[in-house]
Amino acid sequence: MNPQPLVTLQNVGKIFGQVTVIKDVTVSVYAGHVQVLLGENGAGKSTLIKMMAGVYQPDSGAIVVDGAVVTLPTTRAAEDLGIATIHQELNLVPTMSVAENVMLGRMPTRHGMVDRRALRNRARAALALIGLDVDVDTPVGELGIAKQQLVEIAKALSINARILILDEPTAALTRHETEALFAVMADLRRRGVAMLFISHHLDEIAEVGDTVTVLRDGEFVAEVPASTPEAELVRLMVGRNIEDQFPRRAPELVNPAEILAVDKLGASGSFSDVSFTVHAGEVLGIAGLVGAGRTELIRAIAGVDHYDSGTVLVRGHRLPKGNIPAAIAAGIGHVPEDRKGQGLVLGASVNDNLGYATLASTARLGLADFTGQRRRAQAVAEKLRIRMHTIDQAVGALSGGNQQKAVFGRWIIAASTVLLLDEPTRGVDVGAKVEIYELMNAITDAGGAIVMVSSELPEVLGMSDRILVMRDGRIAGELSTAEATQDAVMTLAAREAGSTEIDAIVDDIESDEPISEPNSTTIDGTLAAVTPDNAPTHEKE
Amino acid sequence: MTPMSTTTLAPARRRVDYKKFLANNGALVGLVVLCLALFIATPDFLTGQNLLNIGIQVSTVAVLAFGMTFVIVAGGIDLSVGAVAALAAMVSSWLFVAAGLPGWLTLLGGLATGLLAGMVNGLANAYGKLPSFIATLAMLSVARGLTLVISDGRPIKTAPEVSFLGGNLGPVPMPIVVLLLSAVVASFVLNRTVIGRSMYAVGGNAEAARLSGLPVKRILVTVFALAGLFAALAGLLLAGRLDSAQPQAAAGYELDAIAAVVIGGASLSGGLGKISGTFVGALVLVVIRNGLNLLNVTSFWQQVVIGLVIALAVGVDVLRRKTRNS
Amino acid sequence: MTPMSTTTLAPARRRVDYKKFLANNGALVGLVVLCLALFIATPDFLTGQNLLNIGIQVSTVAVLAFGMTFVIVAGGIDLSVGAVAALAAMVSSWLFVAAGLPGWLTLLGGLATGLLAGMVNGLANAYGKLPSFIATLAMLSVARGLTLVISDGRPIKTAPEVSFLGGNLGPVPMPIVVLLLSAVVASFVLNRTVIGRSMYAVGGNAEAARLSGLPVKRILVTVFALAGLFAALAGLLLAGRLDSAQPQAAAGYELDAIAAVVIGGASLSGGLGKISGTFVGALVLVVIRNGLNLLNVTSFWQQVVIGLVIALAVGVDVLRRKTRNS
Amino acid sequence: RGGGDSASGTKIVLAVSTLNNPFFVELRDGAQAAATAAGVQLNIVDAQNDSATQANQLATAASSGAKLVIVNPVDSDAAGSAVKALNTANIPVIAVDRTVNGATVASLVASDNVAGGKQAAIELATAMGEKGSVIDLQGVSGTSASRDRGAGFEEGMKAYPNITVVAKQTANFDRATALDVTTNLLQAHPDVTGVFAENDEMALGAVQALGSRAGTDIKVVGFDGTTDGLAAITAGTLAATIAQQPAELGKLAIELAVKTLAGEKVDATVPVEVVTVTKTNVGDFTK
Ligand SMILES: Nc1ncnc2c1ncn2[C@@H]1O[C@H](COP(=O)(O)OP(=O)(O)OP(=O)(O)O)[C@@H](O)[C@H]1O
Ligand SMILES: Nc1ncnc2c1ncn2[C@@H]1O[C@H](COP(=O)(O)OP(=O)(O)OP(=O)(O)O)[C@@H](O)[C@H]1O
Ligand SMILES: [Mg+2]
Ligand SMILES: [Mg+2]
Repeated sequence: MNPQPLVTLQNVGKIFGQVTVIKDVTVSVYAGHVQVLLGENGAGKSTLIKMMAGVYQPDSGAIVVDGAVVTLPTTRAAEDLGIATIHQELNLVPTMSVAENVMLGRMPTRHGMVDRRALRNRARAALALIGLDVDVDTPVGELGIAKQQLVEIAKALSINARILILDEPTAALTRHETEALFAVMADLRRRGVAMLFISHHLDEIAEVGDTVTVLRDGEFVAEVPASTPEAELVRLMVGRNIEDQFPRRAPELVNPAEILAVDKLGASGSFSDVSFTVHAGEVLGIAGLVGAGRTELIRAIAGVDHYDSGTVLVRGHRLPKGNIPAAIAAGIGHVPEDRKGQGLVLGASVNDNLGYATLASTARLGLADFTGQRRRAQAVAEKLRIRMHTIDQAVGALSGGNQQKAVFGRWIIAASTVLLLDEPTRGVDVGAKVEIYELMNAITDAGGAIVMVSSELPEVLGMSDRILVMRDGRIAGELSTAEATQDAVMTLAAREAGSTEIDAIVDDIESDEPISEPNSTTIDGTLAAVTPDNAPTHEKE
Repeated sequence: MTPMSTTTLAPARRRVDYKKFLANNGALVGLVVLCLALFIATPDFLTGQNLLNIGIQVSTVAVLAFGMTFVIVAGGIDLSVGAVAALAAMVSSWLFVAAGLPGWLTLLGGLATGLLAGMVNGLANAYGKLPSFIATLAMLSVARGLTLVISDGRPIKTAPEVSFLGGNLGPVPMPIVVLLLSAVVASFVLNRTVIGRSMYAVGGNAEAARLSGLPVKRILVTVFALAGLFAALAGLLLAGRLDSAQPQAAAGYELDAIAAVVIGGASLSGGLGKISGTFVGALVLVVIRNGLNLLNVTSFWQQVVIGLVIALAVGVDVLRRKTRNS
Repeated sequence: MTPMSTTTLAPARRRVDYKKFLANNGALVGLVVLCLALFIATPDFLTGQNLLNIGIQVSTVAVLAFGMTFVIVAGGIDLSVGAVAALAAMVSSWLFVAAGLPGWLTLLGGLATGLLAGMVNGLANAYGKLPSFIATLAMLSVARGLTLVISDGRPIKTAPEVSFLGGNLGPVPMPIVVLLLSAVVASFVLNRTVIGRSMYAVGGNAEAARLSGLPVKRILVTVFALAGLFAALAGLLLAGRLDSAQPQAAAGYELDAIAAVVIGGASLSGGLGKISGTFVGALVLVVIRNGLNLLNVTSFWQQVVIGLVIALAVGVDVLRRKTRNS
Repeated sequence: RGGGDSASGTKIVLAVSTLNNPFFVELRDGAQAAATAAGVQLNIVDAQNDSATQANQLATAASSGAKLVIVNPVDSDAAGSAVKALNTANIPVIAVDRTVNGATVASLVASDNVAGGKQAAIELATAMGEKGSVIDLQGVSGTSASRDRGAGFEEGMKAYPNITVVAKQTANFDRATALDVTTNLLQAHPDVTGVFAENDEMALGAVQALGSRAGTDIKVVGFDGTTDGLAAITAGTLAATIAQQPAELGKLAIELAVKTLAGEKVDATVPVEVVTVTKTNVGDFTK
């Protein structure tokens, strides 16, 4: 590789309040080279790259661009040096169109006016790069997490930068979309663009990376080639060996009770005729392409959305439609897909966020049980190894993965026995994943039942006792662990259709009218039902 | 793939336009219903003259509300518009009577006053980091006070150039001309200019705007400055109609202006709002009052009815949108 | 992990408490500075009698603002508190004079009126999906109108039980007693009860609150109902002090109440706010006015000064927090 | 009681209901002039038409060492308890323009609004030739000024069976509002021949709305006799106004105050005549 790095963070350090988050780390990116940052949740990856992106200024050390020391007071300053960033947390304006979001801050103008044609064309070009086919006039808020992530990526790509920073771009993507992204990265690499790539999917590292910089607790641990075996990488980042990435232990129960029974469940526009049962001690995995309607199904069972037909029974007792408290009382715990929008009150403390589900149930005479809550929260935080300064810290200041753990912890405290998990380990590091999996084991050991929606096939295959595959809102088939393989699942998920057509279908799904519209067809409600804004329309008291 | 996408684009477009339509028009349905009801209730409502009157009467609030739309789209609120309107008009009249400046200069003086007051709001909010509610509440008090100080609590005659704004241009009342012009300008700024689009970004997600390299602070200052400028224009319109600047002019109009914007479909949490919607919102407010006068509803009951109608007008809109507002 | 967390806990705690302290106290620093300035400026400020006056004078706005705090914490806004206060007092007086009910019953009647009006606000917002700004603006107009209808525009004598609220309990003025009691109740509700804690969740992220099983809609109704109840109490206090319910009582007080809450460190975007902060905010507003009267600043300049002082009081707080507010 | 001694000379507090209305501005000026002449320190506080604010200001006055308080109540009943407090603090009180109910005042300097309303009715009726239809522009709903003048006008109109009051609408004592309301009412009642406005500001708004019809086929009568009002009478657009001589009110109030402080006896009520100002006698009022 050529000797002169485009950018070097030279012995940089970062301190928030009194807490050192990055200590004396050096990392360089080279033209045509993909540098991978690896580390546990809270290791400091995002903080590090934010210094390169002009979001934070290092408290010590220097930023060297093309051999010259520079300061990056603003993101604009970084952009001017050809540094583009895809941040971990989506930074889009929900009320603005896809096109405007892609070109935000760089709107093309003709004599002082916004040149709308140029705006649309450039946006379309950028979207084409990653093969995202949506109407560029669609307000971004109406797109799904997956699509939003792709828009975010397109936004960064449209700045043809020399240095591209990608902070967990694949967390919200399914395999198919990830491959599209990697194709683009490979192309950029050929064109000599330097890239800094962050991901918790170890398999992706060897695929796109050249060298890996490993961080732990904000300190540099090692720099190794991307070809390093995963086990070794894990050891480096976690500091210990992780024998089994998917430590599923199904308890041996003699004719286990039927805990959750879903019968002929249907919601017009989302899913239809969905029936399945989950027994004590069982983990049921639900796989499917993005847009298959898994989230809607989960939300309907959890009482978040209303459904049109069918019944949901927990331990034989029928749950009322669209009644979350009743579902929770019956032992259901729901980890939603979008932790920022639906999972957490970012401004509130970790303690409060962990306690919301049990706020009422633990109260005496309407008085909140503070000491008890604190104790429970502390215990769970320890158990999940949530990395924080204090339990009273705003949950929004936690690293992405640790935020996800906080959502999970809420249901541990609520002692939920039926967990509905939608993308439960999105953005969670390997070590934490294993901890979450162990929690799932503990719950099933205790006779609980789990339904897990995941777009990460290895996870589905590794942690499920049974796998349902959904397609277009219907159950396409069921696989036992024995017969379940990537191929088996994919063929079911996308039978009689090549993945591109499936994608087209998904686009159709997402860009069609909301469910609230009378003339909605069977699948066009998918997005509507999932979009937070539209959710309440489903509960017509 | 291609055939697929083409087929899928059609419905997509449909949805977008439909949403646009509603966003654009806010409580339009409510307004239409209201007008229909009045048309049935009294023959005096749907007369050319009365429509002209409504046009004139809506001008002040509407122009104030156009400026307010910028602020609310950008995620702020401006309580000072009424007071700034009064101050601008008073300064203009003072420049004419006391300082004896030529009329057109006093007009500019008034506008400049509004622009300045608005900029102060913006600086206090963007750089002084005061919540816009506080910054503009303070300005409300200061501007009203200064108006009283300048005028010693008495009305002051306006310059003929200002009075002209309240007069007629041939058959057409000037306030209506000014109203339409400023509507065009405002929606042009909001829809077609970079600064206008940036307002949506700042209001919709300030952090994203910042990370995208938008000069958030400068945008905020511009936003409030524009609101001040429109307020000044509204103040001069009002003074022109009365041939005199009143110390208490436009008192409490800020609530009307904000209401017009919100009735027009904007959200106080920012990122949403259209000039056309705001216009509809302002019309709703003025048409109610006009109608109640025509029906000679006693002033006590008037307030009750006004409240109910506002709720209904927006209710209709909400029903149609079926979206959550909290 | 464990060592790390322990080592980091100490400083972390310190930082948090510090933050808490500021959040708790809003513009306290500003208030202290203000009082110091007045103490130096005039010997009449720091006299027992004047402090009592301030206590009495702050009671109405503060009680209104306590109720407003619930609403703003939950992410809403309530423009109707002033009008509801007037309506509640008027209903109470009407029950006494016209319906001839026993005084204590008229007191309850007044409180019930406020509670009811607040519930209507809440239902319109939570179930009718009207933006709280519109729902409560409508209520403002309706309540004021009804007040005039009931009273036919005339003040009505209050029941002795109500007047007692405005009178003295031995040496202590009742308004101060009521003020302190309601402060205790309000902060108890907000800090210790389930409903209170839920308000922060709903204001912080309504969707997340809902998915965690919190009954968001019922919470919102309760929030506005509480605001209405406190408004009614404030209205009765005011009527008690004047021995009569005024048709125009508390007109425009909603702005003062909101200002007090925001000066107290709350954010109009919800999820933030403390009763203690609100109390400080209300005091800032009242102390300024009291001081300016003592200093005999002419009423025109008073408004100018009030505006500046409000900006400064909050500015000091912002400076200390060094956090962005937009 | 708080720091009274600190006051320089004799300190008198004048609590006005509002200074946003030229009428009270002139009242203040009259008082100020008289005070300077008499060499007493006059502190003026403005309640901005809010009874509670006024109660606060009266309480504050007591603690700021005022020797006497002149109050222009926002509302006669509302001022009661606050003035009672001054009574117990034996600080003499003089009421201006409106009386104080439920408390003792050394003297009341006032011009009777009800009587004024009657006079307005008579003047308007004669101007209209004792027949036709009238619009009544009311002040801020629920204020005593609006109540009394309205009542007086109604009372007065009883004497003219051929005159009908076709519309009563509030214009909040505000010129701009009066302009809009009158414009609207003219749509419903194009044939009105008279307008009574409960203050000059509204009367002038009506005149604006009537344009060339003002003073010709539609007669307008106002109330207060403000500078602008009188000017309109000279111009002939305003038929008449009921002048209360606010400056006179203020002046007398101060003179009575000085007497009271000197321990002299003062009359319980000192009436200031409300004068019907028309084109004929307007000269005596425009200085
Ligand atoms: N603004 C902030 N204020 C205080 N602490 C912060 C802030 N941002 C990050 N931190 C802390 O810095 C540490 C590193 O955060 P960072 O987001 O860089 O981790 P990460 O490596 O990106 O984790 P993840 O893989 O979950 O994204 C975390 O402990 C986090 O709590
Ligand atoms: N919170 C959300 N708001 C809006 N759209 C969403 C949301 N979550 C998912 N979507 C999108 O809606 C489409 C269908 O929704 P749904 O999530 O039910 O399908 P899915 O199979 O669960 O896809 P995913 O794997 O993304 O959850 C998907 O493309 C998804 O990206
Ligand atoms: Mg990160
Ligand atoms: Mg999903």
